Amino acid sequence: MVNLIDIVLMGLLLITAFAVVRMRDLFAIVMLFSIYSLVSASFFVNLDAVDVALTEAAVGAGISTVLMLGTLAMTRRYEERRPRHAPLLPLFIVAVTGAALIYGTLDMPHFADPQAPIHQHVAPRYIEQSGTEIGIPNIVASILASYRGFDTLGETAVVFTAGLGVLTLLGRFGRREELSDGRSMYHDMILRVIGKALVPLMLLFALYVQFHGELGPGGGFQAGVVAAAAFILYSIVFGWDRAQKIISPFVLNIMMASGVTLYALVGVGGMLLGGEFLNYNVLGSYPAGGQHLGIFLVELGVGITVAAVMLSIYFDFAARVAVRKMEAR
Amino acid sequence: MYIAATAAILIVMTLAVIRAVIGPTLYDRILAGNMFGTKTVLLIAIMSAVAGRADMVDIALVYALINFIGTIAVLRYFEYSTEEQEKAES
Amino acid sequence: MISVILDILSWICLMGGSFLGISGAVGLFRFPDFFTRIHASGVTDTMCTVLIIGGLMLQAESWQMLAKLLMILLLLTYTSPTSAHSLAKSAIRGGLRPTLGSGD
Amino acid sequence: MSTILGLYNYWIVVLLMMTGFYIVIAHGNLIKKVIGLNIFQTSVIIMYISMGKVRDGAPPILTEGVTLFSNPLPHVLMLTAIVVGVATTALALSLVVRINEAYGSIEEEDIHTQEKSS
Repeated sequence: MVNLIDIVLMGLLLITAFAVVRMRDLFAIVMLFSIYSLVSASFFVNLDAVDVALTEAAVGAGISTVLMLGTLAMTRRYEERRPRHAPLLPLFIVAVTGAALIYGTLDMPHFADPQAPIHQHVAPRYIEQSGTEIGIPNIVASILASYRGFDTLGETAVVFTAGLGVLTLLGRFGRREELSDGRSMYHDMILRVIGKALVPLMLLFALYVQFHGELGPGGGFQAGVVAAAAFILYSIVFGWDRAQKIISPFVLNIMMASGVTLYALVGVGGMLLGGEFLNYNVLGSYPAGGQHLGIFLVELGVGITVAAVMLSIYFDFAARVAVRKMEAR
Repeated sequence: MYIAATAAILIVMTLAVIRAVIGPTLYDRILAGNMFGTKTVLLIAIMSAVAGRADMVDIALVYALINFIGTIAVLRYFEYSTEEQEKAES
Repeated sequence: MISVILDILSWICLMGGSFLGISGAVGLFRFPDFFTRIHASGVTDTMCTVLIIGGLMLQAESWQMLAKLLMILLLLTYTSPTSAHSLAKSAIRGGLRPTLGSGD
Repeated sequence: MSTILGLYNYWIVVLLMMTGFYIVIAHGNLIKKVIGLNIFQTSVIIMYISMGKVRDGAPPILTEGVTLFSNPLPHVLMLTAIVVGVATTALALSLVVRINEAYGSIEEEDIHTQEKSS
């Protein structure tokens, strides 16, 4: 059954990708891209990557679709020019590179082969020892937050930097009380009722994903994205200006920075208590307890930063759209 | 039993993708995308039932929540840009 | 005894759901214009979800599974008609009109 | 036959990767280029996850009675890659918005002609 689902889903991925090349209506392309990410997430579930699927679910179908749509609302809907000349040169380059890569795959270990080199070295150590060393069931969470904690600190910093970059490029506007994005979907009563019911559910679910991440699929990254998606839904249905009254950009800026700081402080705390940077063993009275506390705090930091950055990016885009509406009016 | 249901859902997904590719209007594509999202939720639910793990259902739950946002956002921003185009034309 | 009845019931639910799903997809694929397509998919989608998730609930091994499946069921029965509704609404507002027959 | 089934995933990955690459080098529209980059990125993620699968393995969450797990390491790497990917996509899209404001176009060719004439 794994193979059947695998083959069909890969075929669907290929169809969507080829269709994206052919199409010139950018809205349709964004729509297809969200289908593409739905397919790839079911593919991840099929191949046991539950944490990755959870992330892709929240990111691909939610946030990145919304951001691309925001960009389209500020630019234009169609790709206006055909490719410059007959695309022979690009086709040639692509064919040659592809042929070389396919030649390279011939030496690769076959799909799902338990003897493949990748399964022989680092991973068995994690699988065997993380239960006793870290003491939480989700191996992915224990590698993410503890074994490779330094790496994750870097990733969180990258997300934070990207948030800052969008903030500098698009900026928020000074007198934001006067701005509103005009006709919101507020007039649609069915949507309003359902939206009002869904937003708290999503926030609750984000908390569940955050704090259940040690036991099942989930963790800071996923929870942050789901929480941001809840506010984005609120903002789409009730209007951007109302959403900003609930969570102001100033608070968002502070949250963005404080998550990364919390993460780094946990590392420094380990140093002060006599361990290495990001060594959680010394945080508690016994090593597994310290690991538990450390992972909890670190995931919390990641969750806060990711949620704030995603929401701040969305607000920046929405503010630009609103300003363009004002100018057009 | 599960295999038959999975195969049925995969067929539905394929038909929905084809509809999303051939269009013709944007609304058809959104409709196909919406249907595809619902079927993804069902597929993941079936996969987790086969594996017998309750924690995999969480992913289906996220989908059920997020898919709605996708559809609403497309409609919202599409209305925006058609408004703008009408203004530019008049 | 009970388990046999549950098995048969969930068989019926899953097969019914699959049938509805496929008929909805065929409708989406074959029907001539947007409004007939949204009719086909909107009508079958919710029932298909109810049947398939219901069939899985009959097979659930733990109460956690049951509760989560129930949540999915509730969410989908709320959201999928809502999005079909707003889709049809904005299609009308966007200037799409149903093609009507010759009227005899 | 076993070669085809065993390498099928990687071949599709190569095709997807080349599709994304083709979009990036052959199309002039900046938004389409960003989407091409995203397709490329997703194909890399799919490749890593395919490599992490172990036959009959379970998701890497310790449960009683399960001993064979899929490799958790690629999952960790790709999980962070997805979130970082969306952050960088947002940055690229905001650059596109600013380019559109400065040049009034998101087609590469128009931007080049404007650059030359000024």
